[in-house]
Amino acid sequence: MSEELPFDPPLPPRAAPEEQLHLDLEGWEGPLDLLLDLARRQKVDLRQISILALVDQYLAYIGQAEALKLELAADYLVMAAWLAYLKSALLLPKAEQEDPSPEELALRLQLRLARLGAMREAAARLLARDRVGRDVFVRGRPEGLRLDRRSVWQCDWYALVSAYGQVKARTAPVVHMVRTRPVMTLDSALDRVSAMLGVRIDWTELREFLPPHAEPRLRRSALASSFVAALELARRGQAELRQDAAFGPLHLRCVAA
Amino acid sequence: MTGPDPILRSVEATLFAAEQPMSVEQLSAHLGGAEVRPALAALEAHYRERGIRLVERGRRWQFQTAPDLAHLLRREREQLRRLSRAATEVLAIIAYHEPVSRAEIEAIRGVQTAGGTLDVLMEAGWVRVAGRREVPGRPVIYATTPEFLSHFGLASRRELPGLDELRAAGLLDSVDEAYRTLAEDPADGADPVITASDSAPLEKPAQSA
Amino acid sequence: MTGPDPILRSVEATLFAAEQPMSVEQLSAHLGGAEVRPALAALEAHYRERGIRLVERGRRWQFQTAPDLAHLLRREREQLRRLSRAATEVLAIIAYHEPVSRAEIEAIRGVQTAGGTLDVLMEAGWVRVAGRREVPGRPVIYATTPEFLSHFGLASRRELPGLDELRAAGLLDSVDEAYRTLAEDPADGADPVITASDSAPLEKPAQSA
Repeated sequence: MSEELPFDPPLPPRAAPEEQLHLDLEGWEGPLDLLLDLARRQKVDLRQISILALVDQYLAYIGQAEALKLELAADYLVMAAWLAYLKSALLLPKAEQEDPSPEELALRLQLRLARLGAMREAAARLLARDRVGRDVFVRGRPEGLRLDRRSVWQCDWYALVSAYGQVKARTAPVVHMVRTRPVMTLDSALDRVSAMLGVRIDWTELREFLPPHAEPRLRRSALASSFVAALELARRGQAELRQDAAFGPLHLRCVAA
Repeated sequence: MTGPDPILRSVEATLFAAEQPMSVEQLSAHLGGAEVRPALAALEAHYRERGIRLVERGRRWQFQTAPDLAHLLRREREQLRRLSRAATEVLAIIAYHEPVSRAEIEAIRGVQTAGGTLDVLMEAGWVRVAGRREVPGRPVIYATTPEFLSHFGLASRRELPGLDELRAAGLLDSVDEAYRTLAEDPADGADPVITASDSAPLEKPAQSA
Repeated sequence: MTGPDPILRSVEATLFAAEQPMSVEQLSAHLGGAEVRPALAALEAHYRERGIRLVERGRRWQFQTAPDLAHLLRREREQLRRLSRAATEVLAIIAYHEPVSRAEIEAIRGVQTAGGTLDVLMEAGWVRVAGRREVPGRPVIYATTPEFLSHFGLASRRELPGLDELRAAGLLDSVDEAYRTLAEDPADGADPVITASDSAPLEKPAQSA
């Protein structure tokens, strides 16, 4: 290999001279890109390109850039090692080949290069099209189309009036109405118990004073008011109360005058 | 057809892409000193009947939409939207109590009223500011508009049903009451337990015997 | 001359004033449901030779200046921000392979793609996230936008330069697919035997003439 590179540096170095060697690789988007560039430089139909020649070129190029920045060059060095392996495998007798075969590896590499090359061409052709803002121009000062959304509010009479009803109902002072229900008032219980007690001098259970055929709700009310009536009569000294056991039946009798 | 004259095409494209109207001199300079007046005249005539026009304004030329199509540039799309529950309540309160301040509306509703609610009602054209109340703070007061009456098919506010009518229509039934009706009726057999809250004013008692 | 058809004038004025390209549906909706296709066809023909053109890009229509007049208009205009080579390549890969995941882009390019590259393309409005691929890891997949077609003067993706040839040559298939094809059907390959001295046959290279 001559001391000259067999090709021009693909891109002029963009960095300061002292970094020139380091930054040579920055012209490429990775080792595959560099390989593709080298392949193109063989200036033959890519179909006839020699992978071995390509490997040599790549290794020579990497060898030139001795003072590679490692963090930048790692990918390139990995590729170099792999290519060196590929080259030796390709040169070995077939019998000693491993799986996958070096031929398969080489073919896959070429397929990858072809795909990257295709996209590179496509990108170039895409960028060469008539682009808006470069080759063709849209209107400089369009008036613009304005679409004003106007809300048309909907509400009907019923919704309005019932909303008012709801407000009034919601905020009216809370008045609890007890619906008509069968009750015996204290006054009537007092009259009733006092009248029934008038003649009894034996102890009589409170239950005896309740209306005999009252429906349950009235009966309960009568029990409560009759109990209070009994207490009232006892307070007035007109009756005596007796209960033999806690929660036992309550008895009363009249106090002899 | 042979394409239009190159200068005409250039003038057309330049004015189309220009961000400002251009004078004859500017155009000519832009096109390397070409004589642009004939092209302008031809373009002006060409576009006279079309959707766009080439017009001269203050000695500067520009394309613009044909005046009779100006309405296309600004379209209104009507969007039907139902008034929210809160807005309906506020509207009803204003209708029944007008003129009424925001604080009064809130006192009646029992909840704060978002500012946006009144804005919506004014945007709908149903409520207007009717002045200020001459009390400390001079609060703005609101009233309904003639559009309100016509939208709701009312000859006047007096046609709004009164409280008695609302009650008769069941519209004043509170939620509590409706609930009690539900809760009590099926409990026919259960003995009513008299509690402090329940017992207050007794109605005429049903007496036995 | 009698003036052009009213719908034609309306379409002309609307597209002239629009800030964005408009689809047939948008135009029709803007013009109250009118059938706009005949007008678009007539306008497209009318403007074909003029300084401005009516073009369809990604199913949307817009007026723009004639490409041959670019030299007149380019001056005094700021240059388009230059895309980096990486961004250009990524854009091409997305356009020709869409929808495509980042890993697939990287497989083609042989290098990692900086996150900023995709950001730049998305910020330009040319690339969008098109969902996720239903494979393990559910990678995000990318596709181009109507703005991409519009910017690059493409009526549809089918107009991507060289798309048919690339597809016919298998260059849009993955390396695995391509290798499998070659391995299974060696008779098809032009030069399937790989020798040490001269390596594998490259597929038809994707060279522009």
